[in-house]
Amino acid sequence: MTDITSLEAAGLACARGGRPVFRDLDFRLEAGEALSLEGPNGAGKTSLLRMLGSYLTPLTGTITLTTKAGEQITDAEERGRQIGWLGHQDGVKPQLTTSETLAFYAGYYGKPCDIPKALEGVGLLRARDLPGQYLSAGMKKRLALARLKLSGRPLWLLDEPLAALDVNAKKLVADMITAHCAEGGMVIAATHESLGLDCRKLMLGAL
Amino acid sequence: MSGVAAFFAMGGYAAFVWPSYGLSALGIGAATFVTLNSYRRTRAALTLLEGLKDAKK
Amino acid sequence: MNIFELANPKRFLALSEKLLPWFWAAAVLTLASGLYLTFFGVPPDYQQGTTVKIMFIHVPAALVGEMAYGVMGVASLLGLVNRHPLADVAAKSAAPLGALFTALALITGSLWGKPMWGTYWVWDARLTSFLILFFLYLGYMALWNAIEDETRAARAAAILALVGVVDLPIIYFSVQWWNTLHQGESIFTGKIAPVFLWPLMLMMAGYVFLFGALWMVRIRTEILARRARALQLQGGGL
Amino acid sequence: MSSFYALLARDVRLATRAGGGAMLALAFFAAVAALVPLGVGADLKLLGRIAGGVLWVSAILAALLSLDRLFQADFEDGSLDLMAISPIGLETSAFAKIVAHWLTTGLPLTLLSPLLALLFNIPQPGYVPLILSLAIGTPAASAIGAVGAGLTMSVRRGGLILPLLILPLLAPAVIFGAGAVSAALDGLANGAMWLLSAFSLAAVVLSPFAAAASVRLNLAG
Repeated sequence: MTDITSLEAAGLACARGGRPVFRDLDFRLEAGEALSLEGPNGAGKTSLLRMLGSYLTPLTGTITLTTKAGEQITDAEERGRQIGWLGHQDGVKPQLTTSETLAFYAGYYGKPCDIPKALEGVGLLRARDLPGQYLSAGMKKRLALARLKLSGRPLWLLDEPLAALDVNAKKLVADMITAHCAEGGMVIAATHESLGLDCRKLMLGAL
Repeated sequence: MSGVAAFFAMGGYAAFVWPSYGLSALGIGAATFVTLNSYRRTRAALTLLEGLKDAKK
Repeated sequence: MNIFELANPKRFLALSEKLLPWFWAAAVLTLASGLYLTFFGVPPDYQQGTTVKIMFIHVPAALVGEMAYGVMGVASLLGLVNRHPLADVAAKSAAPLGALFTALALITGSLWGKPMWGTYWVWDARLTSFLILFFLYLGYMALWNAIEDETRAARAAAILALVGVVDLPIIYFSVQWWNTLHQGESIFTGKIAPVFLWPLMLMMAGYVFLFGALWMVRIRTEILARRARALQLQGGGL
Repeated sequence: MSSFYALLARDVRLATRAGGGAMLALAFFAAVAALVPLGVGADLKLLGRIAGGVLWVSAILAALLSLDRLFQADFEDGSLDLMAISPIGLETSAFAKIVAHWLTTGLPLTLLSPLLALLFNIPQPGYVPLILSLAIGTPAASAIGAVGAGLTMSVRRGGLILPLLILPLLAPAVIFGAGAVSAALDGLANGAMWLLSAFSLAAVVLSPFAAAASVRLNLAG
């Protein structure tokens, strides 16, 4: 799973609606490291994540992933395939039950997995046949975490992962991040509150 | 029919030739006026703003 | 640092400053001489009588209507390929003009058809294609103001324009095919008497210069408007 | 390819479940087809002649109804972000969604059309060309419609301007489709069906790229 050894961002700049958000941003992340993006609202945390996620083209600067074989990936679409994305919304369809949603993502990511075990891993086994529309925000986030885990992607990008979560759900997120880093994965999370584990920090909004 | 009247009669098709020229002139005239006018107004607004900006410096 | 100022339009402003007087002069000259020849130099057509005079403003309007869509397509491609904001402005400025000239082509075309066939609207192949072209313009302009964010609207409209440019020849062909199926009357007998050629050429040149001049002025207006907005944004920050 | 079928199956399931667009399109198609004779009058000979055109236009309009939610729903609940980084990428995902949309709207409309053709008393030779032309033509509506859906994805009430963007582009499909039906009725063999197939094939092959591009620009918003 972990064929990405490092992420290198050089000279990144971003502007929204004509106003500069951040510029000349450089940082490097090694396999097994977690990075927490902090800063006031509008500092560009989500914009940076969406740039790393290949959704947003940076105004200037480059983002490079280096594989174990030393190959440099800069193409946005190719980078996208290395990314596990956890956005504000959780990609849960109201009409599909939790196991149907997870089964779809397993098929869609081409990663066959044992659905009940994955649901149990995020504490959703009881709700396996519950349609998405009846899930609470916390349960939807747990389902999204299960989908993130089964995607088997080395670079996790988490946008406000702790929002709408109760205490033990937050602990679940911290455990998952620690486990992912232990397996050589990388995690970058934009968050207002501490992730509950020691990790590097990157302050944005000091423009 | 005097020369002028004959000219305007357009060989009996006046009801079609003149409206088409008239409407074309109207359309092009309006477009030209709107285009030039909005240019003039935008430039005036810009010089005003730039004046404001210099004053602030 | 502002997205719209990044692509420095100063070069275009300087260039258009020099070109505009020539375009206006050329437009006035060619249109004046064309109109003069049309009304005083050209005998009535043996078939259509004096209604042939409408051809001298119908064909140029149709030409510019179609040309403007091509211009929009090229500008959209440039805007998409190298994300050049000036190209987006050029495409956005060309659309209303293209729509206007296409509308004029439709109006003059139907006024020209009335004496021939007694009805204002003849499902003639060319007129039908212009009607569809007019709707393509409406869709393009509607998409522009439906999307608030400027850069996104530009790119969405560019994609629509490109899809339109690819589909347009197919539309023309299918309308032509459809017209032969129903044997619709055709206004244009195809061959234009040589004596008509000169005024027609002059009028076409006149319409093209006119479009060029109006287009450049609209682009300049858009550039200044965006600069004013940028100043207001920064002004707020001071 | 399993990703392709996973997305296709999910979209078909979503469309056929409550709130999906499938039944809506059929009801709309039947309603319009039933309404036209009320407006035009019950002259069966006239109805027979205009049936091809009327059924074709109302089928295309019915297909457009459920198109504006094609990407917007996924955009709003975050699924689109995941599609953009999926193993098969946006282009193939867009193609899967186009096929799913056709299976849940174009195909049912085609199957319903002979029944509605009864209302119009289409002469016997007209039935097969009608079904065939709709079966070949409706994919073009789903394909080019998907481009419109991508373009209007971030627009509130984008469904209002989608038909304006798409209908002019679909003119050739309506011309060749209805043309094929009337050609069969007049006993002409003018290749309308082949022209329709060419147009539809081009639309289905090219649209995923334009749709994916329009989705990508909205994701970067």
